[in-house]
Amino acid sequence: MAGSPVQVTGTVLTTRRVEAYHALTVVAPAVADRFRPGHFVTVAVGGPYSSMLTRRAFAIHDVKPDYGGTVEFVFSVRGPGTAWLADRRARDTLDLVGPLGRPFPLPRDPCTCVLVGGEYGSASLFVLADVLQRRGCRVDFVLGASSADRVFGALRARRMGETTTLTTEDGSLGMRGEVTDVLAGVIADARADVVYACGPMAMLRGVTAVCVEFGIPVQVSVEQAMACGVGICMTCVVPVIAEDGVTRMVRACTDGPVFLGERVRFDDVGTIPFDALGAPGGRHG
Amino acid sequence: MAGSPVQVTGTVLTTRRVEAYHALTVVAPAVADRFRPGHFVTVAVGGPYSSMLTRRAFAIHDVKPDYGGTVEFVFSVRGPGTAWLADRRARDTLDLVGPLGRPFPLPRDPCTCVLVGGEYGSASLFVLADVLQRRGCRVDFVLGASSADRVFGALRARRMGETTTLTTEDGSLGMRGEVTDVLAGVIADARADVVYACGPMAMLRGVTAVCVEFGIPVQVSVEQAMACGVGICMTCVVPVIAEDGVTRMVRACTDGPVFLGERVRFDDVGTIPFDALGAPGGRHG
Amino acid sequence: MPVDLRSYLGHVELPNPVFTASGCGGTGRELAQFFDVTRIGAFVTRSITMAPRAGRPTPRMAETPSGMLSAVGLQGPGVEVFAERELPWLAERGARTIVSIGGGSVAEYTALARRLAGAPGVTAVEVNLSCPNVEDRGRVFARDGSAAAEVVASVRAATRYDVPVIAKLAPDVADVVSLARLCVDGGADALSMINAPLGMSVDVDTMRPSLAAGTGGLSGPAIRPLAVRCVWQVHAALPGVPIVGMGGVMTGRDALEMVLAGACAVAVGTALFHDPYACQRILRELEELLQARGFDRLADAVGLAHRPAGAGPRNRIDLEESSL
Amino acid sequence: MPVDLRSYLGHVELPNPVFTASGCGGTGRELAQFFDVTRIGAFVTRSITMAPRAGRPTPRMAETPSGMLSAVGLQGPGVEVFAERELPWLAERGARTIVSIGGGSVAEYTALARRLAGAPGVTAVEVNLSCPNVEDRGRVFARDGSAAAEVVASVRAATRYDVPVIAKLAPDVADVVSLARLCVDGGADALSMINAPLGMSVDVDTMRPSLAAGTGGLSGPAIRPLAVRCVWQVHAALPGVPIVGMGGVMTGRDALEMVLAGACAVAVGTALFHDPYACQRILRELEELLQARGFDRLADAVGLAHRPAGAGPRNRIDLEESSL
Ligand SMILES: Cc1cc2nc3c(=O)[nH]c(=O)nc-3n(C[C@H](O)[C@H](O)[C@H](O)COP(=O)(O)OP(=O)(O)OC[C@H]3O[C@@H](n4cnc5c(N)ncnc54)[C@H](O)[C@@H]3O)c2cc1C
Ligand SMILES: Cc1cc2nc3c(=O)[nH]c(=O)nc-3n(C[C@H](O)[C@H](O)[C@H](O)COP(=O)(O)OP(=O)(O)OC[C@H]3O[C@@H](n4cnc5c(N)ncnc54)[C@H](O)[C@@H]3O)c2cc1C
Ligand SMILES: Cc1cc2nc3c(=O)[nH]c(=O)nc-3n(C[C@H](O)[C@H](O)[C@H](O)COP(=O)(O)O)c2cc1C
Ligand SMILES: Cc1cc2nc3c(=O)[nH]c(=O)nc-3n(C[C@H](O)[C@H](O)[C@H](O)COP(=O)(O)O)c2cc1C
Ligand code: FES
Ligand code: FES
Repeated sequence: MAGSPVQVTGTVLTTRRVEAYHALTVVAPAVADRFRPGHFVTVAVGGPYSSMLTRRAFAIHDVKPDYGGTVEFVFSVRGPGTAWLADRRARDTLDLVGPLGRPFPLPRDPCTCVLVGGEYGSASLFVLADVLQRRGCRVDFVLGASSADRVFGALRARRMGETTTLTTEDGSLGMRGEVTDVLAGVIADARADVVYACGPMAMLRGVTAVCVEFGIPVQVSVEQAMACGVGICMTCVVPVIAEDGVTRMVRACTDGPVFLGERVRFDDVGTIPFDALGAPGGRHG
Repeated sequence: MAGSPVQVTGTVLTTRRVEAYHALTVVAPAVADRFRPGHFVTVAVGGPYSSMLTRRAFAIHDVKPDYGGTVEFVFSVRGPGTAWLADRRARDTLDLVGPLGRPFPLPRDPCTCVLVGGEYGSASLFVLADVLQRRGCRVDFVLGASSADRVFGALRARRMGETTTLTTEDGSLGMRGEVTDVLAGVIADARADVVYACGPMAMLRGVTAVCVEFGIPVQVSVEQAMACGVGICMTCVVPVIAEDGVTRMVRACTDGPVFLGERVRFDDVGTIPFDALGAPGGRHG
Repeated sequence: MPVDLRSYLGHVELPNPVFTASGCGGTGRELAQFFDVTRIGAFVTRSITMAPRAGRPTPRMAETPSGMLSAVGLQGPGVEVFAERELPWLAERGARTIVSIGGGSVAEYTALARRLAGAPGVTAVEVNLSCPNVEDRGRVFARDGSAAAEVVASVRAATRYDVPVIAKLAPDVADVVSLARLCVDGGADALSMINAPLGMSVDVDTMRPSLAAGTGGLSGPAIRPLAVRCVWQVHAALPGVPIVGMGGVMTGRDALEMVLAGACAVAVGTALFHDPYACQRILRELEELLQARGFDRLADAVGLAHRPAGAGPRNRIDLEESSL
Repeated sequence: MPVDLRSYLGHVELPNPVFTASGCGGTGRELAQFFDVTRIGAFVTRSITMAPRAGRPTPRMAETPSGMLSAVGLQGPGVEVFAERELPWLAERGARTIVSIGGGSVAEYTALARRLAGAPGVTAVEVNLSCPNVEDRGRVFARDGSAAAEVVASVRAATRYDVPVIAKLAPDVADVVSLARLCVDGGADALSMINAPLGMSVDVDTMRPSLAAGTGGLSGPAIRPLAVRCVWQVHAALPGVPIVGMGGVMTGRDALEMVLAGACAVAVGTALFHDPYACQRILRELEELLQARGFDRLADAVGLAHRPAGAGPRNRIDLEESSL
């Protein structure tokens, strides 16, 4: 990571619709400077008299050098916070904190990487692909979503990737099905050394299972409801097996959001596994 | 009153600055239709995700027939609600309820009227003057404020009034002092039959005292913090002596805001007078 | 298909579950300018007292984040004028009127119930237990279970058998469940929750309390989580007792939240100050939400969030009381 | 002229009155990325428990109007790891650390206090009384005055004489003043108010409680009126007892509101989640506001809203407890 996160009030440079998604580009040099692929930002929503107290987290999709440095993120409207964001216009200001989180670890030597994205999860993969390619890596994409308009970045993937495989649940684009249905083939064909994945938890679990079968590492970027994004509220925890073999409830915002897939206990997300450190009636040391 | 109040979502037609004040014109035919001088509107502030729950009350300054009917109100920024309003732009929408309150009673026969306004209180007097003049009344204005930029409508008063007397506390416009310092002279010169007054409570008290000395009626429009504006919350009460001689705590929003000055117990505003109906330990019937 | 919205308070059937909250609907006449008060489930009056009351001095209200403080002090004309002028107006139009009563002693509550027992047009009596007990140095009845139960029992005894008695509780008590239980044991046919908890704000410019009365009741969406919690806890403990849920209900979604937590009816208070059509709007929105979720009857949604956890970790509910 | 911002908890002098609130500032390291934790009055730790705790399942948080619900469940590494790894980090930098402790029994609180009595760098001990008492069917200590007083007394006895013990209270009790009095009688040198009252929300789409734990603590500006009321009432009853005010403090104005109501220090919780610089900003804003009002010393503003009413009707304060 390049330095610690900062809070900035940035001006919205452009807003655009990308199929089912909205994209906002915000002038925020201090965030752009510190950016690494896999970082996210949190955004205050609702304006100065807002009843919405908690910031919303978004993966950084892109940074550009314009105006000293801009940050772009991509989102779909889910509730009132994202609805408010969808109404922002150029020249409005946005209050951002970032860059946050543990970015994607990069391979030391050139290798073959499969990048798997589900829904808006693919947003963070293109800057990653860029860095990987500049390090001499081969990049293959697997992108999926429920329907064609929710597959983010298919064109860019086709431009950048050695191969690009698309899946939709309704078959409106690429193969009918889920990314996990095609992943094994892609890994085998590309002789992949490592997989990077970002998307819904269920997808990450499936992707991890495939990678475990192949015996290759997978870096997953998880999503958990977050109140602070900076590691102080403890609301975003996931059960993760540490190097010492002990399961701990660790923060997705600062210990993650990127974890080694095999260490995340996907089946136990939303519970306290009985064998986690400090579990009720469980292990205490 | 012409029918009951309505709630409308109106489009802002124009915004303008008038010295220390902001003025907003909103398309609201249903409110404009029912308007009588002395009415007010209440406005929802802060947008859809606002933490500000209560509407803000503003006297209607003007109605015009454009776009089926527009309503204009004038305000100064006091706290967060008026700050938000000051940021509205043409084509924004505003949620209004109105027209509300008991309007100014009009004289049956032509007579001479002195209209007294303090600060933004003068905003509601021009449509009143207009109606009075159309009924053949003579209208004289007395407008005052702390400083020149806070005297609202001096030009319009000069154009409409038989005479116009201005006062400012700092002497930056008209006479140095308060409206009550000049009112007796104006009443005497014009041989006024009735006075209408709108402004801060302290001014209304002073104006009423002068009118009582002259033995002429004064209609005062009072201002009280209001949570609902439609008569259901009972937060806006003032002690008023009813026709039966009994003091009751009556609602400024629906029993007023216009009262006969001599009936308002100005000295007891902010208390429950011991002889009010239902006062603690006091009269019960 | 329209949803069957009927709601029951004891044996009394109401056409739908949306009420006004006590003290937030005026006399009914003011709201009648905006909507037909006979179309909502019930009109709940402000708390009626024996003698006329002038209430508290102004300022009586202050805005707070997503809420407001108010201290009206039960201003009203007293039960005689109410029974002669206000109740008949509601009764003539066919509104279902729930009369809220407030007193300073058990005797006063009882006298109020007696006076109302003879008055036509009373659908139910709601006992506002957030009144100071003059015989207990002004401690409010709701903070003392046995005093609350005594009030409820004597109102129940003085009220016609076919008129339900509803006990209204506030959240700022040590244990709302045990208070609810005492009220039900005392004879309450239903419970109403929540009354506004005591709050305060200080004006940092005048450096004085914002309200003349110092403290006031906190209402509006800010308190909805407290209300949902009370409704949930009491419904879990006393699943057979009808609950009127209130506290910050602004939309149909908020009303549905109360219903899923265990309320069979929902009262709308502060929302009316912002939107005088709120009751009708909320009723319409609630019906649409129930329809969209495939409910035929409101009753099927009452308390549904308590259903035994289905599969999947997100459904596991663990109800130890600590918040931390 | 700079304002003298010193604040006193018993005999301990702090350079200024702005603290973090327990459980809202992480270990200190996270916030150190944004501001120097030695520049605020004190850093208050999350509640430390004897054994490591994994806390509650997720979702642990839900947003509510101007507030949030959280149910973290005191996740933490236990007192040993805390004393070996977290406390020294704070102590080395010169931060004033107030260690919050949470237990399930009087014995556990006592053991925690004993363990900390030997640890260097403890400026004060805050006793989180909103923990369920395992010996009383999970009833939280704060809801039972005698249990609360017993905890405070035993912590006081186990703590070094020059380290103040602060009792932390929640608003959802029948009578916060009598609870405060019992804690002070039990030996508390100061009081901290308020902990987050218990709330709940139901997701109307999943038709399930939003939090895995069902209920959670309600924090943020929504509860500020409850906090100001508690601070006001307790300061009125016990004017000599230092109070750390908290609950929805987002700005210097909010901090000043607490101070005028009677708090000599102010803790910042949920605001930090929105603005990680909140403590420093609030401190600066508070100083500016005090300056603008002509105060030389913070101490002169503490409880000022209680001063006997001056002339003028707006200044008359009437403190009967009813909200209506
Ligand atoms: C690290 C990270 C990266 C993310 N990146 C993206 C992205 O690139 N594009 C995108 O569209 N969304 C992204 N999300 C999800 C996004 O944060 C939520 O969709 C958004 O917060 C919902 O806000 P709302 O007000 O519209 O919905 P509401 O459901 O009303 O939100 C209410 C509260 O819940 C929290 N919340 C609800 N759902 C989520 C969630 N899935 N994750 C985190 N917090 C949640 C919100 O922050 C808020 O506090 C990301 C989440 C995380 C944690
Ligand atoms: C009948 C009537 C007519 C009015 N006409 C005008 C007008 O033409 N121009 C104008 O500038 N102002 C007018 N006011 C005052 C105006 O309503 C307040 O200035 C405004 O509500 C302040 O809102 P705020 O958010 O800026 O301030 P805040 O002080 O933050 O308001 C907080 C709360 O207090 C209430 N409040 C505060 N002060 C007043 C007040 N004086 N009167 C009523 N409510 C108050 C607000 O409605 C709100 O609920 C009128 C008030 C009334 C009652
Ligand atoms: C201005 C006002 C007056 C109230 N008067 C009464 C009353 O007379 N009796 C009563 O039981 N509750 C009274 N309440 C409490 C409400 O009925 C309701 O319980 C509370 O406000 C919470 O609901 P809300 O958030 O929808 O307003 C009053 C509330 C307000 C805001
Ligand atoms: C996520 C979270 C965790 C908390 N953890 C603790 C805790 O461990 N011990 C404690 O005494 N209070 C805890 N609290 C309560 C806060 O210290 C504070 O009393 C409360 O949140 C009100 O202040 P606020 O509105 O500024 O957040 C926690 C609050 C939150 C939101
Ligand atoms: S979101 Fe607060 S610790 Fe992760
Ligand atoms: S403002 Fe509600 S009754 Fe007047």
